[in-house]
Amino acid sequence: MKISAKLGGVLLAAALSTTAFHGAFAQEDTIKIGVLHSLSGTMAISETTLKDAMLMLVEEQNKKGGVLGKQIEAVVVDPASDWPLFAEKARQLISQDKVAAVFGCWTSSSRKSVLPVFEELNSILFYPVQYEGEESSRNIFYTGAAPNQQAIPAVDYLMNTEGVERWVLAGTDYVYPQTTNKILKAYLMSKGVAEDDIMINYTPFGHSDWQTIVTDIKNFGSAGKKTAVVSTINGDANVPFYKELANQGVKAEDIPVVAFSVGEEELAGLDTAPLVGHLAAWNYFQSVDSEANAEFIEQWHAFTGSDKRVTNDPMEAAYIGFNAWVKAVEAAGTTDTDAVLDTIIGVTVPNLSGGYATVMPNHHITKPVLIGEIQADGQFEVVQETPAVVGDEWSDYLPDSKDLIADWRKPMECGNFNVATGKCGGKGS
Amino acid sequence: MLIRFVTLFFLIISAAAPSLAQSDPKPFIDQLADANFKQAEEIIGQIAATGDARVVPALEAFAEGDLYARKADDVVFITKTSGSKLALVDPLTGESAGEAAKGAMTKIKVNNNLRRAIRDALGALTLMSPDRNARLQAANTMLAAPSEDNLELIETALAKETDGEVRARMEEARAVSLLTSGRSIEEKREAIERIRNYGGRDAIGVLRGAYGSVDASLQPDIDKAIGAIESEIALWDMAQNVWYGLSLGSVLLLAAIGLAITFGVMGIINMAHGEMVMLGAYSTFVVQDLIRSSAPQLFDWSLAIALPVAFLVTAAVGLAIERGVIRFLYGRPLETLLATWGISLILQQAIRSIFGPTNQEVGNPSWMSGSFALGGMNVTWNRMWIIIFSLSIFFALLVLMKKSSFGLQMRAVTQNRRMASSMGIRTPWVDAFTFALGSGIAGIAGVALSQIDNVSPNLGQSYIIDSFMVVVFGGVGNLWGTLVGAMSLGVLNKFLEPWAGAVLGKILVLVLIILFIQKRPRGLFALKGRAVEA
Amino acid sequence: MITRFVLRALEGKIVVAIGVLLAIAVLVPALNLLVPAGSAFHVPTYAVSLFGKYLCYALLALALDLVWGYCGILSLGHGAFFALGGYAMGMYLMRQIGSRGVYGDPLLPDFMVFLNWKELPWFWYGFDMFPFAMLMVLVVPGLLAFLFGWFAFRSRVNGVYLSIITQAMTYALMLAFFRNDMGFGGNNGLTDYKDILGFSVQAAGTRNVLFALSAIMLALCLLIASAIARSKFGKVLVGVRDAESRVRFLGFRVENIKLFTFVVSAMMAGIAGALFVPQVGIINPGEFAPANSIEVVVWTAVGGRGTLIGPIIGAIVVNAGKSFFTGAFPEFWLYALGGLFIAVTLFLPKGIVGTIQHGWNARKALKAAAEREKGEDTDMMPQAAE
Amino acid sequence: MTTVAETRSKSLLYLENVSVSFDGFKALNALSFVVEPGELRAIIGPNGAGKTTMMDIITGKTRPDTGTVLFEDAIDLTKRDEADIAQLGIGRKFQKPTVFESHTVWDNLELALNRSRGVFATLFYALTGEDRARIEEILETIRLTHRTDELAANLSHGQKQWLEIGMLLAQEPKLLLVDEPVAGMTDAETAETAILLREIAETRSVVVVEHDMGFIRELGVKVTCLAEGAVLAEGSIDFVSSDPKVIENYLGR
Repeated sequence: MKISAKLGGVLLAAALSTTAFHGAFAQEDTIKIGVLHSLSGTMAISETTLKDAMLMLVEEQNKKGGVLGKQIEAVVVDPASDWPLFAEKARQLISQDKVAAVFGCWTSSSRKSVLPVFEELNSILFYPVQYEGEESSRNIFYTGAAPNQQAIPAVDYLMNTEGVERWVLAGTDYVYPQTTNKILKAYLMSKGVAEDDIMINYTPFGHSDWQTIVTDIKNFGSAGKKTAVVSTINGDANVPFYKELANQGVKAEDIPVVAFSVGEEELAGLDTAPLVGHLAAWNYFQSVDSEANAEFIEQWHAFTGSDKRVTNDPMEAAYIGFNAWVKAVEAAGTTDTDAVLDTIIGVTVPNLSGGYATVMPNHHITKPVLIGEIQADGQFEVVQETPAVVGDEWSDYLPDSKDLIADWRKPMECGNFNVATGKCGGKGS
Repeated sequence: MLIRFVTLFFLIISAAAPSLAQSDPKPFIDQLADANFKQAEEIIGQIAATGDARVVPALEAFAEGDLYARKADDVVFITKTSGSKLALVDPLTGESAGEAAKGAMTKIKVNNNLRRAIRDALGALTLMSPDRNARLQAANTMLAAPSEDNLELIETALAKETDGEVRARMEEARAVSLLTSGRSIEEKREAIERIRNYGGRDAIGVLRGAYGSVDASLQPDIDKAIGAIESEIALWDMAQNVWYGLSLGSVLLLAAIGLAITFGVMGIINMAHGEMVMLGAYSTFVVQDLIRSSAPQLFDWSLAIALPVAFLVTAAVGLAIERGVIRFLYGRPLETLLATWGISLILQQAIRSIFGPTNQEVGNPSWMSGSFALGGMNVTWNRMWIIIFSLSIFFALLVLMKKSSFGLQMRAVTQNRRMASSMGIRTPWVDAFTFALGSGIAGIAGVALSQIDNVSPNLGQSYIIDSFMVVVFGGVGNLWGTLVGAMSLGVLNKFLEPWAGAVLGKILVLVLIILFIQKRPRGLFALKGRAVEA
Repeated sequence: MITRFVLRALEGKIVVAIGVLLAIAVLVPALNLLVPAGSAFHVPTYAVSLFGKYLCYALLALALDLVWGYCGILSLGHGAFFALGGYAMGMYLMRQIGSRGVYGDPLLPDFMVFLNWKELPWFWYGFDMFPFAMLMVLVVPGLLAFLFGWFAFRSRVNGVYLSIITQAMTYALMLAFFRNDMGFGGNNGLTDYKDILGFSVQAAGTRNVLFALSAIMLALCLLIASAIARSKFGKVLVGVRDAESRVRFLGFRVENIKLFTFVVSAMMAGIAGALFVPQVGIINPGEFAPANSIEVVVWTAVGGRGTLIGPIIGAIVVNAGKSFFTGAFPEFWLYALGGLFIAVTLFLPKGIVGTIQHGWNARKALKAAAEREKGEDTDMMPQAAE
Repeated sequence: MTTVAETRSKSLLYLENVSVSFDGFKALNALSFVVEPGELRAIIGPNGAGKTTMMDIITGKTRPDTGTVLFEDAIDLTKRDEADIAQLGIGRKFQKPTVFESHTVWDNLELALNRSRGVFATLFYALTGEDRARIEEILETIRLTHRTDELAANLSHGQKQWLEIGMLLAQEPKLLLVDEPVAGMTDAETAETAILLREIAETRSVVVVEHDMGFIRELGVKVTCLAEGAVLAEGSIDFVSSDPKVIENYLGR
């Protein structure tokens, strides 16, 4: 008998606990937003910073009087790098804490896991990380870079400025690198690069023994043609990769490595002196010289209470996303999802590199592409900056998506409109 | 600095060579002030063309990114940061030109291309420097960038050169440049021979590059040379693979050896082992941080200092864990799994709360950085030290276990607790210290691993599984098993990687371990009689 | 014979537990659908899925308890069977999307389209048929368990060695499923499901049905497990756990006994996975992570191994705790969780239920003793029982 | 004087030139040993004489390097594994009493009963009247009727020894190997056990390994003395214990 009572009791407890607690500080006069970043588990290393950045942005906004005259309240939860938990937490934030919008996710897996939740419960997610594209949801705004806002300009730079003819596409074996490399390969070959001048290599997550691969790269590079590495290696594996590069004496002058997932944050774990000249492509660098950025960095250092803490591209993406949301809400005069979805398209807010970011109908934003070289102090020096580029959700270099576009304005309101068939709903057939 | 002036003096004399045009580089240097990358590249060419060796420091500074232009008048200076200001030095004479606020100067940006251009230019300019290393450097640059134009210069230098090694390098440089020049077939044939002798993949690159341009009668020689070099390389690659395997094995050994005690000898399924390694790595970070801030000159000693610190820290934590939790769980190995799992969660989160979740920078001391060539093999110093290090830990531990009285007591207790205690051994303390020892060694391993991997709260997690694999594969409770297990897994992995790829390779290794355990259910070196049972 | 086999299962606690499960199978959906959202008794839809998830975990823990608690095989790879069951279901759900994927490809799931695969890999065939998929939910984990166990038990791998190679198994599978070339969607896994048997997976109705199913399945498996545990076979299992060689010398084929149990348990885990996927809306290689399997062990231990009810309670308590703490103290919940594990191992070595039972038995013994002493005057008994 | 062939054909258990060694150490050295049907045999010998190893070989736990091991002159035991051999009708009692501590006395016996041991047979097994009777009978024999529902864990050392013997009886073996049955028993218990074993021996062959000479005397049966893995002497207790080699090797002066 006892047992059964316990079992029932536990279920009940669970029900209450999850409701009770959040009920606790749900005051009426605040507007709530959700912050959905892993604070534990493998992704905490990258995502915790974004959680702090969001809290800072909220604080700053509240100093300016919040939004719609109400204070903003951030509800922070920890999905613990566990994808199903992301979905659960998203559901909880929306249907229970009644948040107006959610800012979060890092990996594509986490985004894919919450996407159905946001569409079902009709809420808004701002996704601040560069990703493989090939997606456009009515309820998600992609404020990070799409491949055409990062990968392709970087390759162009190497091709034109450094005269690279031979390419190593090295990545962690998951969807973002796979897709990006597919796009890049198609792009390079369209530029007349021979198939055997492209070497593609995949490694497992958190790969830490790079001896063989770095040697392979060196050998591949010793064929007399100018060679470069395009790295889509995922966060954790980068430090050992660069350490191995440095130790095996791969110099940027000989074989430059351009990375899409290595920012100030990752370099913080490295002695960059031997890496000077290796590149990264982002839409923002901490070293960018602009008032907005200076102010932002100052706030950041003040907020974290340490001027060692660096800023990085996803933080800028979060900054843009948050401000865009605030502006849209002000314009709509309400936090109601549909209203905001309407007003936010076309909203333009300053970015941190001295320009402006506009939210496009495909729920991606305009971004300048910056190519930076690693400096001895762990910062990047911008060696090339493009004018703002519109994020291309459906890559033009993948056969199945080149005909697709997304436009969430009325009357089209479609995430996968096929310009060839003139129908909404993918390539059809 | 002195050397540099001597260099200048010497080079002014040598620069009198007729082939080199004479003109004042100063205007060119000042042109850099408002040049974009493309223009800058040309200007560097012109500067080098002056052959005026006084520009060497300027170019070096440019490559370092220390070349600034004064906003007011676009005059270019070599700068050094002195506090908030910049100390200005005349690019040619090297005389001090006062100071300027950072705001008043604009940095002359440099990118990979310019660095490359500068390197080549310097090559040409320092080929006759009295500093042997400078000459060797220059010869290497020329070897890397074959060009007909350098040919005469190299030969002039060769004529003067006395140092054997530099000479050889210059000969090779001459050979590669000669191959693409208009020289006679005989000379080229010698050149091919020389290139073949110095070998290596670059040589193949050069030969292939020249293949089309040379006289048809030479092509057979080139083919022969390439063939010879390739067979040579194949052998060296094999050796290289073994080496990589051993170095991976030594990492596995490091990760596993502490576990070989806490799990292997004591039978505690110690899920917090990885966190001990992590703590070791973080102690290294803390030590280095202190050194950086207080005594930078000691940096090369940081690891030596970190070792005892890491050992003590982790051993202390281990002791606390054993006294606080594990001692209540002897004879219940599965409970130890749960408890230590809980402990590992707590330790991870604790580190996150204290140091933040992001990677911490642990620098490589100079003797741990870079690499050296061993024949056709490239050996990185850090890997070599780690192999040596892991082996020495292993044997030290072996001696401790087999020879010392503590080791004796340890084995006595783990084999027959009750008898040992009845023989007056204070078993609780032996347990405590054994666990502390295991943890401490994990900590030391952390110091070494901090040199090649992330120092982040997840560090431990990435090693725990491999560690268990190694210990079980080697045979629980047998140190030798752990050594052989680690090394063979390492080598196996490295031989699978090239043809299976890193991911598939790892999977195959795991499958092989599973199958192997079927054949030998007690691991490689099965322990007679008592073995850990769960 | 079968009926006796089943009837034997129905012992006090089990009956109650099954009763409770069936009750909530009805009650929770009722409270969700019938009670107006305003009312204090209303169960929000998200909570329904949440409890559904707990129940799946509970079933997984139950499956583990059968091999660990009764047969003494500590599997650190049970997450693998769970995940495989999940993938089988996930593949069915993917095929159901049909041409509603973003690319509108009638046959290929989206991830195949944009990695521009041309045709469906062979192992995806048949998964558009629900019965086949359900069959696979049982067969795939069962088969893996059979092959694995066949070798391992025959060559008498046991103790930590077995535990570690089960871990190796799930780890290898994780790496394999992370590979995009495997054709299971790489690390993104399978997601964005539309409907199951024609009902939208998002619909509250479907969620409630799935919840009810989870509860009923759990009840059913509990029944089976208990029937096994109480049969002579169950006694042999415990024998194997406590004195394997004695069982051998009594003439039992220990390897077959283990194999049977392992396979049954793996299938239960597969069912759990299959019910889990539509409720959480995603399956990805993360489920294979060794850490997950270890957590299952932890739930089981917390609840009390070898008690059948224990693992169920353990799984629910720990996960409810996790849900609560990750929301309430995102920064500190790991301390709480870690602390819980340590506390349980130190203070409740038998787990929650185990400890209660122990107390129960102790009191019975006391009672018996009292009886022997106080021979005839039984009127003392009630007090003694209190 | 009977020929080898005859002894063999009459024998229940027949070992010839059995040798086995564990990394160097010769545990059994060309051991030959015969047990006839219905015989009660005692084996003595110093530690390391190979007594337990011999039992391991008979029960299939260890495989001999060389030599023949025949059961009923037909079945080659070296080819079978423990389960097989147990089902053939060879029961074994360990030195350290091993019973299922978390089961009741009754359940212990029920598990041991010589019934079909397949997975499904046991799954759907139900206690029949005759089985019940059999178990009760055994309980009588091993003097544990009064503790039927007790957990085996709560039995005294001696009682555990008996329970284990009882389990062997339930197995209905043709041959019973008993390893040090009276180790750690009170004198009373020892005497009881002696009687018990003799009772048992009436219906089947029993081989007892024991150190306790007093106990051996009580049994009063043919004794085999092993040393260094081979038979040292064989015969009545008085004959053996007067044998100089035995005194030298085992009893000591």
